[in-house]
Amino acid sequence: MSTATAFRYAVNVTPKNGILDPQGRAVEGSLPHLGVTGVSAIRVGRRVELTVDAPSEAAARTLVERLAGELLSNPLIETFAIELLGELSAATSPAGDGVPA
Amino acid sequence: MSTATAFRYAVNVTPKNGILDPQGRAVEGSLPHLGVTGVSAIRVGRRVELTVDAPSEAAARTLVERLAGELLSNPLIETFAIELLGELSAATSPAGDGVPA
Amino acid sequence: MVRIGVVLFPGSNRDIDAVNALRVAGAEPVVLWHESADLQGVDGIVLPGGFAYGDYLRAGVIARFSPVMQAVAAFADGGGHVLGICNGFQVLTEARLLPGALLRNRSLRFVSREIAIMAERLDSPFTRAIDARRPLRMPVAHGEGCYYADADALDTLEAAGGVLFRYVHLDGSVAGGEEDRANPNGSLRAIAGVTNAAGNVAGLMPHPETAVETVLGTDDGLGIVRSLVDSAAERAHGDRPVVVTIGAR
Amino acid sequence: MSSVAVPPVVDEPLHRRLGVTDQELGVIGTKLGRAPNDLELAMFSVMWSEHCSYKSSKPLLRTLPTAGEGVVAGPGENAGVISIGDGLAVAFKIESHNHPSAVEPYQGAATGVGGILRDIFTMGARPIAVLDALRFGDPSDPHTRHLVNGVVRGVGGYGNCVGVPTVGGELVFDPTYGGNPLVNVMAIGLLEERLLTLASAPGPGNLAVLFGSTTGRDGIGGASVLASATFGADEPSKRPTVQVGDPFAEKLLIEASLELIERGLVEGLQDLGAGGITCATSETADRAGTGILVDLDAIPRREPGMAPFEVMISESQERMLAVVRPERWDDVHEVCRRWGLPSAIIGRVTADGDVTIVEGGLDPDGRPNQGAVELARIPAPALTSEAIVHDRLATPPPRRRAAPAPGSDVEPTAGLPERGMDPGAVLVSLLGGPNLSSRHWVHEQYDSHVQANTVAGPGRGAAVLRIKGTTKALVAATDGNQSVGRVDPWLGAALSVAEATRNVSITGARPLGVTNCLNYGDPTRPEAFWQLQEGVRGLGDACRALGLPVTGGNVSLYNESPTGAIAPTPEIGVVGLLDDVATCVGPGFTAADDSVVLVGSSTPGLFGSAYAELAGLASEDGPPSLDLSRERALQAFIREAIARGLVASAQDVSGGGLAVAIAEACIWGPDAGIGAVLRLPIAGAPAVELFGESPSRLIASCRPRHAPALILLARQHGLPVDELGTVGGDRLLIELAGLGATGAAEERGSRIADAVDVPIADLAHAWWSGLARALGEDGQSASLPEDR
Ligand SMILES: Nc1ncnc2c1ncn2[C@@H]1O[C@H](COP(=O)(O)OP(=O)(O)O)[C@@H](O)[C@H]1O
Ligand SMILES: [Mg+2]
Repeated sequence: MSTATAFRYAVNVTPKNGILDPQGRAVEGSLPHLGVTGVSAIRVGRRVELTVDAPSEAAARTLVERLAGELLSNPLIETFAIELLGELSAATSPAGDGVPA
Repeated sequence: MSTATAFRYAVNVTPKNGILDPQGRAVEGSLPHLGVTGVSAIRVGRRVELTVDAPSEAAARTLVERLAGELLSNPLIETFAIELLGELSAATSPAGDGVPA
Repeated sequence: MVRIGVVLFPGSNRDIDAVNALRVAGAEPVVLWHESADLQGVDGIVLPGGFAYGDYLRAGVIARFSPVMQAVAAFADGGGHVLGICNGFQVLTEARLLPGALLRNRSLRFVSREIAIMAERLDSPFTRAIDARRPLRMPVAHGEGCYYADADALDTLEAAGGVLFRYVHLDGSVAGGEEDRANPNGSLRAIAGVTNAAGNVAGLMPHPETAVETVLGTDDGLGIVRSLVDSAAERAHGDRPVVVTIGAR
Repeated sequence: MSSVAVPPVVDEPLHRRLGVTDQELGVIGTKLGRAPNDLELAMFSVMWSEHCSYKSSKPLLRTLPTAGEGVVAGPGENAGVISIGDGLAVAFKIESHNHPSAVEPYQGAATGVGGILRDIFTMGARPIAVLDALRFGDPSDPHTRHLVNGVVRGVGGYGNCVGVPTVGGELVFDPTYGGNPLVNVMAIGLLEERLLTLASAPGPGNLAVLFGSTTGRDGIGGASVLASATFGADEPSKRPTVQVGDPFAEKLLIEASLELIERGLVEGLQDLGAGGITCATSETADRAGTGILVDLDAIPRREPGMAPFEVMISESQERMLAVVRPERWDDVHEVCRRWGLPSAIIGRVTADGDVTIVEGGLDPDGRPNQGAVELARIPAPALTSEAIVHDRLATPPPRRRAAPAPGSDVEPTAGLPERGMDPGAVLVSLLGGPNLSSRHWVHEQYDSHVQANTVAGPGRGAAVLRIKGTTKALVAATDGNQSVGRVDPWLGAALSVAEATRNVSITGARPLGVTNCLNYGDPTRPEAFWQLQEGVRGLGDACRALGLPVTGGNVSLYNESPTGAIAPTPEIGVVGLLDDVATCVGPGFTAADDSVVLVGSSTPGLFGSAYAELAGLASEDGPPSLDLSRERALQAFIREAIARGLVASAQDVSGGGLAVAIAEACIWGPDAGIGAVLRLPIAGAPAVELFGESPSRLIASCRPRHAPALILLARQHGLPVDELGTVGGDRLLIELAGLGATGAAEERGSRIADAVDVPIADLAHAWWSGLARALGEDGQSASLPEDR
């Protein structure tokens, strides 16, 4: 295990520009019902948070990038951005449900 | 319109701790197929990006908070966090479809 | 004739089924448009299945803010009977007219098939015309039907008699958790339908309104639809409900 | 062998980059009397794509029978329409979305459903059912699993949301589809005949109105590039922008369109599919003999900075073109507004017969403003009815093997079940195989009940939908046979028609008409074109023999991947009418002690059967033979028998042969299934008799007192018939008797071969769990997060 640490990331997945975003459109369409004006350009995407055990941030990021591109997003219609949320002192892998430590 | 400006926000909505997150679990379950180890505590949520026309950041944020609490998340099962992405020089509200300017 | 409103959101799609079922149950269906707060003096209300405003974000959330829902909430506050089916149930929980929330099915897949539910009690406005506590067969068809509330809330709900229907096996035993096919969405405590504290608002995920004619395989849902009709009639006109034996099997 | 698309070279002329050949460019010049400009070239390129113009298949399609009782709209319209009495008519059509689904399975399948639904409600019909016919490669391949998952979710995601039940279809795995899956979707609609609306643009001066979603860059070049080019996974440059479907918008579009029609507010209506605005304007104009002047600036866009050609050929989903009298515009606009749909006047119908595109706006009289610029002008027929037609070369493959393949069993039919091998075990593995097992993993993801019409949904034979307010019901099925079509494309097509119609007839319904989707390879290859030619001939021959019109369909060519072309796959959709839904008969046995009757007889050969595949029989011992007059008699017989109340259940013999048909009738019996005790007289090899797939056979059960009448009726129709035994118990027992009975028992001096003897519970378990196991979905599922 040596110096391995854990890093927590968020992967933000959003519909590509130019790709229809029916969710964003529906949310926008509902705003008048809430009496809200002045809100526009709504895009609805996904946010995936995950913890990676790795010897370095660089190694962790490489893995997250792979996951983001292959599993968490659909490159044909979505783009993603990776955000480092923090470094954890020890690797914590709660069982089962993916509840953050 | 006077000094009105536009602010772009992201609202990150995540399942509350302790709430079952079948999506997170499914992602976690698929990692072995990809030969990936050392990734844990996966939570899958939503990310909504939106542009708000308002005279000040404070006014804009108040509105985003209301939307996040009433519309974009369900407080029974989800929590949210608001992120300011940037300030736009002029309000740009493209027609209809929720496409970012 | 009892007039029962069927709320039409732009993405409602089981409105057709609800209208059909109300006719079979001897009521006059009145379609209520989502943009109007005018309930046209109906005696009871059905929120039908479908995808109210596309059901993006979370099922039912956007519908909660529609003009008609403001009126429905007022109607319910006044003691009027409101039954939400599937998407209608989702709308009622989002509107906080019913407790709990409906999460994505644990399987992460849409589930459409025949299941069985059993009424926990036959003394509610939505179950009174059911002939007996027996498994009722009817379809489910939804992607977000996993009933959830935290453990305390569930205990409170149970204690108050708020659990109206549970998923059961054909022998009447209560379904298990997500591994049990009889529980199609992994609902906690196999809860398929609930009612509010006042007992005048109810919701369920399965589709009694699509199960009212034997030609379509089962008429086990008719008792539920007829219960609503009877309750609404009684409240409106002080009618004693006509006792009808339903579902001649 | 397969034509590989030439990668576009930078300095290649535009027309070639758009997929227009030099020869085609010459013809365009002749039609215009000048060289086309770039916008015009783009418009021609989408309209002269195979998908829009049928430039290879048109001469073949003209040979199909299209006339029939009650046909009110046939090929050429958005969907076929057949009158069913009571002032009602049924509209139906099948269409492919193969290539988009290969690229992006969820959206490809979803937009496939959206597209075919629009074809239905464009005609004034409310969509009441969808069927999806799906073909994939090896189910154990992770890529296949990804495709299956995405496609099934896509079909469900769209159909469930719009509120149209998915009531049937197919899911077939065959290595031939490994590089090129097929996603064919059929939709059915019901309309009041008086509301039938055609896709034409009559009346110069009328408004061209676009409503529904705004226009974006989605699917630009989709029609021309995707549907016409050989598809290779490693050509990202040819990947068009993916079209994303919005089923909620479609639902609004359905309601708004039907309201516009119901209130008589439109003169013509056309959905926007491949070719976008170019296709919709030119087709409607051409059908009416008019022209349309398009005001480019008036088209509502989703994105800034779109070039004129992008606007004109965009395939943004969920849009409709209506032709509206000026005085009705306010009402039309109001209906669209109420359903939350943008609408705009984008042009005028003209008398000049041209599709004309101007930038700079129109004046109130519909003439281009001062200073407006004409960007394109093309005679509407040049884009559509007079589009180029190619005379393709058809050549049969060099050697059609009649003899067994070298090294194979000389007489494979004498092979399994081998002596001592348990035919019951063979039956269990057939039933549990990827192609014959229950499809519930698929159709439980589809809402099959919404609208409260579904008498029989997916899972057990043809779908049955009652028609409210009448005693009638519509019955629908799809079928396609690639395994025989691979060696004999005529027979493959004819067998598909026979099976689809038989599936409808065995419910008691009378088939009304046929729609078809022809999935073939690259028509510029003579062998692939020969397959298409033979397939169309088989389709036509079968429909003529059965007295059925072909009312519409779709052609999908270039179904090739780097590993080769798919086996020819004519996908047949049939709709039938049952006068009294109460007489409807299902495929499962209904009661103990009923008699079981086999009608029809088998022909030699196992080629193309599930059994041959399981046993690894490589030889081509001859596909089954098809006698179309026998098929016609069989279907007439069963309809009459059902109408006379003689039949308790009827199941046709198809995939897996007689043993599988009987096993299904048992599994689908009351409660957890019911057994049967049968004795099968056989003349040929046991494997052929039990598992051969020769057509024109069915299994019926009836009350014992009806058996003599049923048997007599079959004889009157000139059909061979045998009483096999009775329903009952919890096992399926099939003893073999007669000349062909050989096997282990023979050694004991008996003429009875080893019998099939299996508990129904074992059959049911194998059938129930097979598909999930094949797809690796029986354990923890490894699905990606999806948004619905
Ligand atoms: N992809 C699918 N979608 C919906 N229903 C399907 C699908 N595949 C198969 N089914 C249903 O499963 C049943 C069996 O299909 P199939 O084996 O092709 O029938 P058959 O042998 O009668 O032609 C039918 O009821 C069919 O409609
Ligand atoms: Mg069949």
